[in-house]
Amino acid sequence: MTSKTFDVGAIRRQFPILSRPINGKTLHYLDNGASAQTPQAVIDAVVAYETTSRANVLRGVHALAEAATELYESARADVGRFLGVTSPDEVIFTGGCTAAINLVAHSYGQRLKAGDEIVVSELEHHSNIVPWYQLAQRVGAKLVGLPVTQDGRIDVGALPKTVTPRTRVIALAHVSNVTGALLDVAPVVAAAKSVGAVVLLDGAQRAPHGPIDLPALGVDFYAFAGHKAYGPNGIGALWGRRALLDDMPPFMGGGSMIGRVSLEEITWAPPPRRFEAGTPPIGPAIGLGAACRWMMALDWSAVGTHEMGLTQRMMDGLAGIKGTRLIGPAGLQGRFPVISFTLEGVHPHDTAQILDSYGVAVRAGHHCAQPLMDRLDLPGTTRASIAPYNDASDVDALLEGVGEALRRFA
Amino acid sequence: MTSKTFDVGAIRRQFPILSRPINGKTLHYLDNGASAQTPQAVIDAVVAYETTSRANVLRGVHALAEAATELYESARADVGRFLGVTSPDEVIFTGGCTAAINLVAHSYGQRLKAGDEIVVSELEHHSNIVPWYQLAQRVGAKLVGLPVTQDGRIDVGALPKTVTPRTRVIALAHVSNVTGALLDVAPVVAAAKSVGAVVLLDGAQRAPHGPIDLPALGVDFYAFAGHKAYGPNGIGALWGRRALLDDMPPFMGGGSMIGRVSLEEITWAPPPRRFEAGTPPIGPAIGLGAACRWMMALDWSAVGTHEMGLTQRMMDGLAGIKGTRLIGPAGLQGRFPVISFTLEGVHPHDTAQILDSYGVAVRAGHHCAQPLMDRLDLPGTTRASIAPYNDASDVDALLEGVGEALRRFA
Amino acid sequence: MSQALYQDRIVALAKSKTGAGTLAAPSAKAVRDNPLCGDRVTMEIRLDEHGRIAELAHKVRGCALCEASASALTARAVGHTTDEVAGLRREIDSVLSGESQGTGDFAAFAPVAQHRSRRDCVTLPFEALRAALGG
Amino acid sequence: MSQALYQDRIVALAKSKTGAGTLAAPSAKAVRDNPLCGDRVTMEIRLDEHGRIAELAHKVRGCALCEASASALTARAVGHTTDEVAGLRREIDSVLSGESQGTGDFAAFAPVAQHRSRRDCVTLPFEALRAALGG
Ligand SMILES: Cc1ncc(COP(=O)(O)O)c(C=O)c1O
Ligand SMILES: Cc1ncc(COP(=O)(O)O)c(C=O)c1O
Repeated sequence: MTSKTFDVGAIRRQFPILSRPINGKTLHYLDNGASAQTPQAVIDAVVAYETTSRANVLRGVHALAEAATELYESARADVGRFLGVTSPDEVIFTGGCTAAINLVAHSYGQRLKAGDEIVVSELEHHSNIVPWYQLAQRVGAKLVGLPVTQDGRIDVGALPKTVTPRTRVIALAHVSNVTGALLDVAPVVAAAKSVGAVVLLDGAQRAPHGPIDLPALGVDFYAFAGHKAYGPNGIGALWGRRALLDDMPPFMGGGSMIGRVSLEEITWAPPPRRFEAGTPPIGPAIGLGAACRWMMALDWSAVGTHEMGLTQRMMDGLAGIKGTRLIGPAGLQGRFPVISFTLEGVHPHDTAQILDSYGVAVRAGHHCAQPLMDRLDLPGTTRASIAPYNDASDVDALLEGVGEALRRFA
Repeated sequence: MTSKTFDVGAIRRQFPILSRPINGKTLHYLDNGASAQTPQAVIDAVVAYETTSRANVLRGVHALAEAATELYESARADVGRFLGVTSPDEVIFTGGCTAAINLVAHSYGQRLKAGDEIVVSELEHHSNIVPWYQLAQRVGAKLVGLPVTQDGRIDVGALPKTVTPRTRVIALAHVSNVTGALLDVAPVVAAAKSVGAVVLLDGAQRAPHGPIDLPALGVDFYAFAGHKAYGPNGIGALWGRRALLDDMPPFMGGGSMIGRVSLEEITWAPPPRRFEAGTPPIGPAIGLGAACRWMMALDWSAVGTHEMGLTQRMMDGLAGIKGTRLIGPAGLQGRFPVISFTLEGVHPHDTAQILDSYGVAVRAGHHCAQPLMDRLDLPGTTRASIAPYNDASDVDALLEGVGEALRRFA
Repeated sequence: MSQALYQDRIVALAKSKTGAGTLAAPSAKAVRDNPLCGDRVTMEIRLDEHGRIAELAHKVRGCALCEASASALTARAVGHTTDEVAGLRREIDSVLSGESQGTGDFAAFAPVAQHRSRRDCVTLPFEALRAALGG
Repeated sequence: MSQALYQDRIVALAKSKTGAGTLAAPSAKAVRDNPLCGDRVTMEIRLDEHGRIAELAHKVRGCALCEASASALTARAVGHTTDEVAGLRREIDSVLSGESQGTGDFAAFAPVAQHRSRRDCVTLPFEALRAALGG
């Protein structure tokens, strides 16, 4: 599994967990969509902060506080570069992707009024449904679902009849965490522009597959999670268009996000600080910066070829086993390496449990996408999700386990 | 600086940062109130998770997901033990102390109505003011300030005239981050009970000084931050009384906190999951669990003697330098080792900057407590805050720097 | 580990589908979901004049552990009172926590004690039955 | 490092309090806060008929760097137009970013380039003056 510019062995050696037997078995980690593994470079960046520069940021003048602030702000710049944006001040550190979406729903959401409409799709992760549902309940707005095609894509053809003059926000997954389908963003942005709505993309499943060119996408908000993009837990990032952020009220209140505080009146700091209440997740942010640098150092055209080659191998292998059914796009076009499937007569949890006995880690169930399961009338799926460090042996172990699950249960 | 059961050298050796020169100088870290340093045991716990058990929690059946879930839930149990509570399900992991207080203000806060009153004190950290101010604005409630005495204590004597039948929440610092004063909790709880209000304690500055007996305090909510209690950044904990949590609506929306999700109707999971939307800060939570275990292993009566001995040494030393003024309680009674002072004719930032040149890290400014600065009519203070690993050389270096600052500027 | 988890007894219990179906005239019915995995158990019961479970039927949308549990529970619950069913719940809890080996078919679930995340799969039918009994 | 930061020139500038006070008849006034540290600068100016700063007075509640900056700015701003004051701002910014050494008293601030957290202390009086000039 070596190509000219891509050496999977060299990548694997950077991830300490991959060389350890788990329960005595070689680990075949195909649960990257839930949480990716983290390279030594990220661990080192966080440990270096903890052991040489640990201090609170922004408010201190001593040497450690200066060093911590530099590291924290340069992590912000790294995330900005990863997203292709020029102004790091448009990057807000949050506790995760979920927290980032909640921030927009609470803050930008204060503009919404009764009767306004919020468009999500039927394939969204709960993190991109529940905050909007809660907002709709708070202000009396309406949550509208953009349909999903039979092969698990957001049906952008339905935009004209879904988006109305009352639409204020369109919030969609850039890449589906169940089917791997990539959103066709341009028609979404066009539809939003035509009615003056803003577009938020949930990039949780897109970010782990390389740098993003946000200016080219033309969206208004972009959210992603650190732990799915080879960074630590407890960190995510929200990018927002400057002009929007400037006008938005804060979400959480606390230290650092204020101008002046008295019990009678409080004024707010400018973005990004306005949205980072309290001590931020400094170590995790530094780790996310290191993860972005790690990703930016890869040759993503080679990585993409590698990841999609494994995807093809898995899809072909599954197609060759009677009783399997692929959920999601059939080919490699417009999709990322997230592969959902079902086995006839075998519950997804049982599949995952059998795979575990082969050292294969996958996810099974509704993947926090119950509306999609309802739409496709499935109790759940088994999902394999691929990262740069996966190799053919991971795919083959999965195929072997799938065969055994069918033999045992079906 | 060794006592029978307490060996500061042994403690110091557990903190890697303390043995490294910072900018070529020995580090005298007295900025613990802003962020404490972290022992090797905490770093090791997080690195072990990252390199042997990293996976998403709660939703997976594979070996790593099981291991991660065990670690995460046992961290919750550790935090519960640290707080003296028997049910870990009452412990909610949050992004920090600020996030914990915001959670209560948003979730419990939904019960409040126009005209209701929220009592905070004049010495609160902004994190325990701004969320309540925002809540008051949302629902038309009133923010009421409990006064502060000249020596920097919350004036519990003023409770009878501050707490009224409209009071719904009393939110106070357990220990002041500016003056170190310990709150006399019993009269607060009694006053709250008499009108059916709930009491939230902001324990950010109390938690770093050892285990807490929440049942004895009788409060309803307790919040603290991981990074100030020798744990990682990006984590905090909220404890809430079970009966209250059961009735509270969620704060943020996302994965794991739901029952069933459709675009038309969403139901919620029971606590604590209802309040932990999305992937939680798993690694940081595991680190906080380790920090709580680390604290629980110390002999806190010996640590307290040590910390307060250093406090006395610093107060005596400052009293011996002309031009210094102590802000806060004069003695050691009812206080923790947080010492604020001013130097005549020297701005606190200049003091802190000069101290930095002696390797002494302190904080200067308003300490996110602007209402207290206004109340005491100060532009800010210089604050030294002590942890178990501090020793007499730290205090003496500070005193030397204070002398130099006065010589240079006054 | 999973091979041990899915002993032949579990697979056989799941495939037996003891009690699967619906009742013509149930006296009570309850549905219980496991939100983490999306599993769902529907439990219908008919009580006799002494308050004993005369008939029981379940519909399981769930994994083999959940199906096996529903089968095992059916076999043991029919003919029993609410109190006796509570005793069955205590027995399965002690099996799942590793405190006891369990009697009869319940013994098949002993390996689940090693898989914390799967315990709820086994208890879901018990939850649904308790709810149907008005607990 | 801090010894270098607080060169004698900085301390002398701060102590000089050039321009400290208030004006009898200001044509404009502005207050600017640094929310991170709580520093506050109040700037009063009187413009002459050509739009030049005829008189300038400031009140600084801040650190030595802020006081020194207010003194240095007063000395250089009086007699100048809004455009010329903008030029002073560009000069101090280039000193604080380490790109230039600065001329006159501004050179005293060169060591601040090594202390990112203190840069706002120096620019606060500039912000207040810009605000007073209607920027
Ligand atoms: C008393 C007090 N409350 C709340 C906080 C906020 O904690 P954090 O910033 O970690 O959320 C702090 C520390 O900054 C504090 O000292
Ligand atoms: C598409 C998608 N959106 C949002 C999320 C939420 O991310 P997090 O749980 O890290 O906040 C996830 C992952 O769980 C996801 O896959």
